[in-house]
Amino acid sequence: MGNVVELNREEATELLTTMWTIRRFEEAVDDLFARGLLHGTMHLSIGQEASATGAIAALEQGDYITSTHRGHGHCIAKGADVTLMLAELLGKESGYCRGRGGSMHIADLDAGNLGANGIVAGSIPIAAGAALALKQRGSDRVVVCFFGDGAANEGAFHEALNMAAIWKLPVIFICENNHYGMSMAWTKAVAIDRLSRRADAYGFPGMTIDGNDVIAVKEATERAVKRARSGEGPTLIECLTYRHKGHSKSDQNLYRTREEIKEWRDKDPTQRFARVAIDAGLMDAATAEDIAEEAEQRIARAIEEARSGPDPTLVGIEDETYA
Amino acid sequence: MGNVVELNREEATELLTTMWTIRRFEEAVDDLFARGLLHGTMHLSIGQEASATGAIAALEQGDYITSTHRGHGHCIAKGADVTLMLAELLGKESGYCRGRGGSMHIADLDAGNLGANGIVAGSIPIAAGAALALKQRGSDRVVVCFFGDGAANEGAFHEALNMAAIWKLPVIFICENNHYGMSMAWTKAVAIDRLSRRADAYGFPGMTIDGNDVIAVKEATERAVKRARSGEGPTLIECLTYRHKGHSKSDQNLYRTREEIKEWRDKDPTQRFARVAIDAGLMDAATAEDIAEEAEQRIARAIEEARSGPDPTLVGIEDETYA
Amino acid sequence: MPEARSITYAEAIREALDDAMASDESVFLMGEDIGVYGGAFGVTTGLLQKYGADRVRDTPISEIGIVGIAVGAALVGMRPVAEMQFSDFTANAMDQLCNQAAKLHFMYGGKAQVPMVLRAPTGSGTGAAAQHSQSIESWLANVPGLKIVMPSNAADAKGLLTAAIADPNPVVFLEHKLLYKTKGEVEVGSYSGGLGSAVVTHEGRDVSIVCWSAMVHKALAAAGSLKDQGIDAEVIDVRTLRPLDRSTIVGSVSKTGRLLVVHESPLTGGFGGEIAATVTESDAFDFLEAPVKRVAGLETPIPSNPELEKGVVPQEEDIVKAAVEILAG
Amino acid sequence: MPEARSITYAEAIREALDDAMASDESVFLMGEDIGVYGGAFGVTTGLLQKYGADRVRDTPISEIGIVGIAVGAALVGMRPVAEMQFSDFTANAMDQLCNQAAKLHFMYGGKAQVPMVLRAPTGSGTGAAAQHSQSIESWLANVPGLKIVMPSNAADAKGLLTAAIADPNPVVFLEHKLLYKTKGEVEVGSYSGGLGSAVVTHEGRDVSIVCWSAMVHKALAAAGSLKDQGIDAEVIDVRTLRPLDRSTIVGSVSKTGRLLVVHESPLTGGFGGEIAATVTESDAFDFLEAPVKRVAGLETPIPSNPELEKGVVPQEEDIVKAAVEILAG
Ligand SMILES: Cc1ncc(C[n+]2csc(CCOP(=O)(O)OP(=O)(O)O)c2C)c(N)n1
Ligand SMILES: Cc1ncc(C[n+]2csc(CCOP(=O)(O)OP(=O)(O)O)c2C)c(N)n1
Ligand SMILES: [Mg+2]
Ligand SMILES: [Mg+2]
Repeated sequence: MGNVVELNREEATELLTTMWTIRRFEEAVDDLFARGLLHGTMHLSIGQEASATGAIAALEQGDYITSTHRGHGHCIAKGADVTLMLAELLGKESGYCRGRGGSMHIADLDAGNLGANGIVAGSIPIAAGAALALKQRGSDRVVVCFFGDGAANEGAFHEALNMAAIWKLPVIFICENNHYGMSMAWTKAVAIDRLSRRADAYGFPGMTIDGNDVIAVKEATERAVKRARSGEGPTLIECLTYRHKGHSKSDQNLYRTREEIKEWRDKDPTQRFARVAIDAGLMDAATAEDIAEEAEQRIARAIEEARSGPDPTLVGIEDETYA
Repeated sequence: MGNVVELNREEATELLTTMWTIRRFEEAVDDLFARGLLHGTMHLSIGQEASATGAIAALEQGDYITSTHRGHGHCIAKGADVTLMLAELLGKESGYCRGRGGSMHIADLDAGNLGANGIVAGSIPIAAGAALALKQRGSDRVVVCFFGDGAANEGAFHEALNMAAIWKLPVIFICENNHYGMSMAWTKAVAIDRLSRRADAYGFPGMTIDGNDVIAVKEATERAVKRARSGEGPTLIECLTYRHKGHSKSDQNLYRTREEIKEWRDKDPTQRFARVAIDAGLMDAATAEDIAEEAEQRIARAIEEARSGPDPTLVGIEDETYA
Repeated sequence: MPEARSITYAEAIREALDDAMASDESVFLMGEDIGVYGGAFGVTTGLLQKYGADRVRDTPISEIGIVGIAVGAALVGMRPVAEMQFSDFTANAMDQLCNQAAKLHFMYGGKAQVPMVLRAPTGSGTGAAAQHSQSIESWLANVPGLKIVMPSNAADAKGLLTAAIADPNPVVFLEHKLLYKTKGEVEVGSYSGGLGSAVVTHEGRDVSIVCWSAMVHKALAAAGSLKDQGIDAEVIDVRTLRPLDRSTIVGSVSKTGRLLVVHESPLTGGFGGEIAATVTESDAFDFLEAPVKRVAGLETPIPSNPELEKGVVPQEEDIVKAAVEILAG
Repeated sequence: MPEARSITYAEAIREALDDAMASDESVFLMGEDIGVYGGAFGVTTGLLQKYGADRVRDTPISEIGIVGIAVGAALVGMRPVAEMQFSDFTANAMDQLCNQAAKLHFMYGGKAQVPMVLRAPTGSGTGAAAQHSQSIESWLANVPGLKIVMPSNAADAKGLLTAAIADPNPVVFLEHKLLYKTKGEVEVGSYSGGLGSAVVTHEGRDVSIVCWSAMVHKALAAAGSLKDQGIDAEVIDVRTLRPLDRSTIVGSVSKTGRLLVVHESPLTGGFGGEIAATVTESDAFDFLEAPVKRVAGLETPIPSNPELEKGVVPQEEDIVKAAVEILAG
C-alpha cells in the first residue's frame, strides 16, 4: 500500500468520495441498462476506481486527460458533473455531447477531459499531441493518458510512445491492466511479464504498481507528473487491476473463472481504501459510510434530473458535422 | 569480426561473389539512371551488402524472405536472376514483375522472396504471416524479414513483433540500421541506444551486431534460424551498417557530413570481407579480384540482355488486377 | 431440390466458415475474441471447440497485425479468414488491406496471389455511435484488387462467403449487424455463388430501387407500401460492389425507366454515385423518364441517441417518399 | 490590383505555409523529412531555417503518430499542418484521420474542434508504382467531417491552403506531384479563398468537362483540341470535393446539356459517380442531351513502366475522344 501518512483528512475524504461516486454511478447505470432505460453500449470500470482516482488526484487545474471506452471513472475523477454524464448516457440534448456520443465518447473539454474514445489506443497519439502543444506553448501543464492492457498491442501505442520519448513530452501513460482485453488474458496477448517493460523500448521509465491501491497510484503519478513538468518527458505506469463486470453487456464471462472474480472482489479498491483511511485515523467508520451513502443519493438525484432533460432532435443535424 | 575459420573456401567464394554481384548491380543501375536509361525511383544499398548476404547465407532451400524498398541486395542474395531484375528495373515485360513493379517491388516467389515493399514496415506483418502459415503446416521452414531502422517506429513493426512473439513464429527480424531513415538520424528518431532493445518489449532475444561483417551476420542469423526451426520463436538482429549513396535519387545529403560518409566507406563490407578471406587463406588476391571482375561482366551482359527484352503493352491490363 | 431450413444470417455465416474449414485444411480464422467469446456478435461460436486454437486464432488487439498476417499467410498458400471486430477498425489496417492485399498480385506481375477474406460487422443500429457504426464500403470501393461483398440475407451470406473463401483474391465481406438475427431459408449442404452478380429481389415495372445489405429489407418493405399506392417497384440487391454487376442494374432501369438508389452511408461520395453513373452512361439513359434519385445517410457521423441514429439513415418512409416523387416526375 | 508574379505550385504552397506561420504562432508543421531535407518534393525547403525545429518538426516514420499528434495538438488550440510523404501512406493513419479527426467535433456534441491540415502529394506520373502513385480522394470522400481540397494551379494552391489552415475543421490537402513544378501567376501577399467553391476555368457551350487536380490541365488541353473540331467545351475545376459546390456544376450542365467527368483514380467507386449523380438528380437532368460520360483511370493499381503508367490514367486524347462521342450523341 502507498504511504497513507502522507494524506490529510481532506485528501482522504476526496479520494474516497471520488471512488464511491464512480462506483455508485456505474452501479446505477448498470441498473438502468438492465431495466431497459438506457440503450447502446457501455463498459463499466467497477473494481478499477483506484487508477482513475489516484492518477487524476495527482493533477492540478489546467492539466489534461485522455480517456477510453471504459471512461466513466476518468470523467468523474476529472471533475465532471454526473448529471450531464447521465444525461449523455440517456441520449439527452442536455448531456455532455448532446446525446451524440453516449457512454463511450464523453468529453468534458472545460474540465480538461479531452474525451473518451471508442477506438482502442485511439487516444494515445491524441494525448501525445496535446502534450506537444503544451510544450510548444511553454506551458507546464501535463497530460495523463489512460488506456488498457489490450491497447498496448496497437500500433498507435508504439508510435505515440516513441514520439513522446524523443520529444520528451509532458505526458503520463497510465496503462490500466485489468487483466483482459475483451476476452483475451493479457498474458496471452503478450509474451512478457510486465507491460511497463515496454517503456524501456522507448527510453523512459516504466513501472508496475498495485492499481487497486489508490495511494500508490497517486504517488507514482505525482512523481511522473513532476518529471513531466520539469521537461524530462514521459513515464509509463502500469496499474494492475481488475474489472468485476463483464467487458460489456454481451459478455458471458466464459474466459475467466468465478474464483478469479471472487479473488479480485476481495481486493476491491474502494472498500480497501476506506479501511486504510479509517485505520490511519483519517476518518471514522461512520464518515466512510456516509460518503458511500451520499454518493448513492447524489447519483439517484442526478438520474432524476438527467431523465427529465430534453431529447435531441434531428433539426439541423447536418450543420453539426463541421465547426 | 565473425569467426572466419568456420568458413570453407566454397562458402567464402560464394559470400564474396554475392556481395560483389550486389555491388556491381547497383553501381550499374546507378549509372543507367544517371544516363537516363532507367526511370522511376530506386534505393541503393551500396555499403550494406553484408547484411543481405550474411543473413540469407544462413538460410536453406525453401526458406523465405521479405524485403524492402531497398531490396536489390536481398533479392540477389536470395538467388534472383539479375537479368530478370534488370529487366524489371527497365520496365520490361520480361522482368520479374513484367515491368509493373519496378525497383521497389521486385518479388521472386519461386526463390522464396515474398517481395520488396514500397511501404516502410509494410512487409513485417507479411513476414509474420508467412511464418504463421509455415508453423501451422508443420513445416520447419523459416522467414527472414528485412527492414530498416526507420521502419522500427511504425505501428506495423510493433504489432507484428508482438504477434510473432506470442505465437513463437519462425521468423528472424533483421533490422538493417543504416543510421538514417530518409534524412532523419536513427538516434533522433528514437531515444534508446540500441534498436535491438525493442525485442525485450516483446519477450524474445535481440542483439546488435556489426552489420558490415558478413560473417558476423551469418553467424547471428544461423543461431536465430536454429532457434526458429526448433519452435522457440523469433529473434531480432540489428545490423549496424551504412548506405554510401543518398536515400534515393533526389537526395542532396544535407543531413550528414562528408566525413561520416568517408568513415563508413572505409568500413566497406565487401572489400573488408575480401581482405579477411585472403588473410585467412580462403582465397588469393587474384581470385578475389576475379570475383569482382566477373560480377561486373555478368551484370554488363545482363544489362544488354535485359535491354533487348520486350516492352509490356496495355492490352488486357485490367484483367491482371485480379487472380 | 436440396434440403433447406430457416436459420439466421449469423448461423449461415458460421455454416460457411464451418464447411470451408472442414473441407480445406488451409482455411483458418483469425481475429479478436473469436474463440471462447465467439466474436463480438457470436458468429464464430463453437468453432474453437471444433477446430482448435490454431485454426480459430484469437489475436491481440492489433488490426495491422491481423490483416498483415493474413496477407502473408495467403501469399504462401493459406486461406485465412480474418475478422475486424467492427468494420470501422478497418481504418487501422487500411495499409495492409489497400496497399498490400489489393495490390500485390498486380504489382508483382501476376505471380503472387492473396486468397484471403476480411469479415467485418458493419452499419448502424446498435447505439454504439460514430466509431462503431459506419458503413465503410466507399472507403474501399475505389481500390482495384479488392472484391467487396455485402450480403442482405442468410442464404446469400452462406453462398457468398463460401465463394469469397474460394476466391484467389482478397475479399472484404461486410456483414450488417442488424441482419445477424434475421432468418431465412438456407440449404443444408455447402454451396457457393453470387460473387459478382446482382439479383432482382422483387420484380416491378415502375421504378428500380437499387440497394444492398440492410437497405434491401427497407426497400422491400417500401415496395410493399408502394404497391398499395399503385406503384410497382423493382428491388435490386447489388450484393457485390466489386465487381459490380452493371448489366442487371442497367437492364432493370431500361425496363422501369426510373432509378432510385438507396444506401446507408452518407450521400456524398457514397457508392450510390457509381450506380447512378452506371445507368446514366449506359443505354438505359435513353429510357430514363425522371431524374435519378438517391436516398442515403445524412452527412454526419452516426449519433448514439437511438432516435437520432435512426434519423440519419434511410428508413422505409424515406424510400417510399422518394419513389413517389420520382413517379410524380 | 495586388502585385503578382509567376511562381511554381510548390512555391505557392510554401508561401501559404510561410505566411500562416508568420502570422499565427499556433501554426506548425510536422512530417517525415520536412526539415533539412525540405520534404520529398522540396515543398518545405527553407522553412526549418526560418522557423526552427519546433515549428518545422521532423518526425520518425510514424504516420499514426503524425496524424494523431496533430489531432491532439489541434484539440487544445494549435493549428498543425501535418504531411504524409505520399498520399498513399494516409492508409496507415486512416483511423486517426477518419475515426478521430473527422468525428470528434460531432461526436463530442460540438465542443471540440480539430483545426488541422493534412497535406499529401498524390497521383501518378513519377514511375514510383502502385504504393506511391494512387489518387486517394475516394477513400475519404464519404467521410463527413473532413474537407478535401485538390488544387490544380499555383494561385489556387496558395489561397486554398491559407483557407484550409484557417478552417476550424480537419482539411485534407492533396497536391498533385506533377503540378509541383508548374508555374502560374500568384499574388504576393497572403490571401485566402476557394474552399467549397468550384470554378469555371474555361467557358464553353457544348459540353461541361468536370475535373480536378492534374486533370484540369489535360481537360484544358483537350478543350483546345476540341475547339479545332468545332466543339466548345466548358472546363470546371471542382477544387474541393468536400464540401462540393454542386450549383456551379449543375449550372454549367444546365447550359451545355452535356457532362463529361474526368478523374485520375479508377472509374468504379471514384468521385466521378458523385458528380454524375449530382447532375442527374438535379434540374439539369431535363437539359441533358446525351448520356453522362466518365473518363477515369483503369481498374488497376498504377504500374511502374512509364508507358503503362500513362496508359492507365486519362490523357488528353481520351478526353477529346469522349467529348466527341458525347457530342455525336
Ligand atoms: C481498434 C479497436 N479494436 C478493437 C476494438 C473492440 N474493443 C473494444 S474494447 C476492447 C478491449 C480493450 O481492452 P483493453 O485495452 O485492455 O481495455 P479494457 O476494455 O480492458 O478496459 C476491444 C477489443 C476497438 N474498440 N477498437
Ligand atoms: C509508410 C511509409 N512512410 C514513409 C515512406 C517514405 N519513405 C520511403 S523509404 C523511407 C526511409 C526508410 O528508412 P529505413 O526504414 O531506415 O530504411 P532505409 O531507407 O534506410 O533503408 C521513407 C521515409 C514510405 N515509403 N512508407
Ligand atoms: Mg483490459
Ligand atoms: Mg535506414
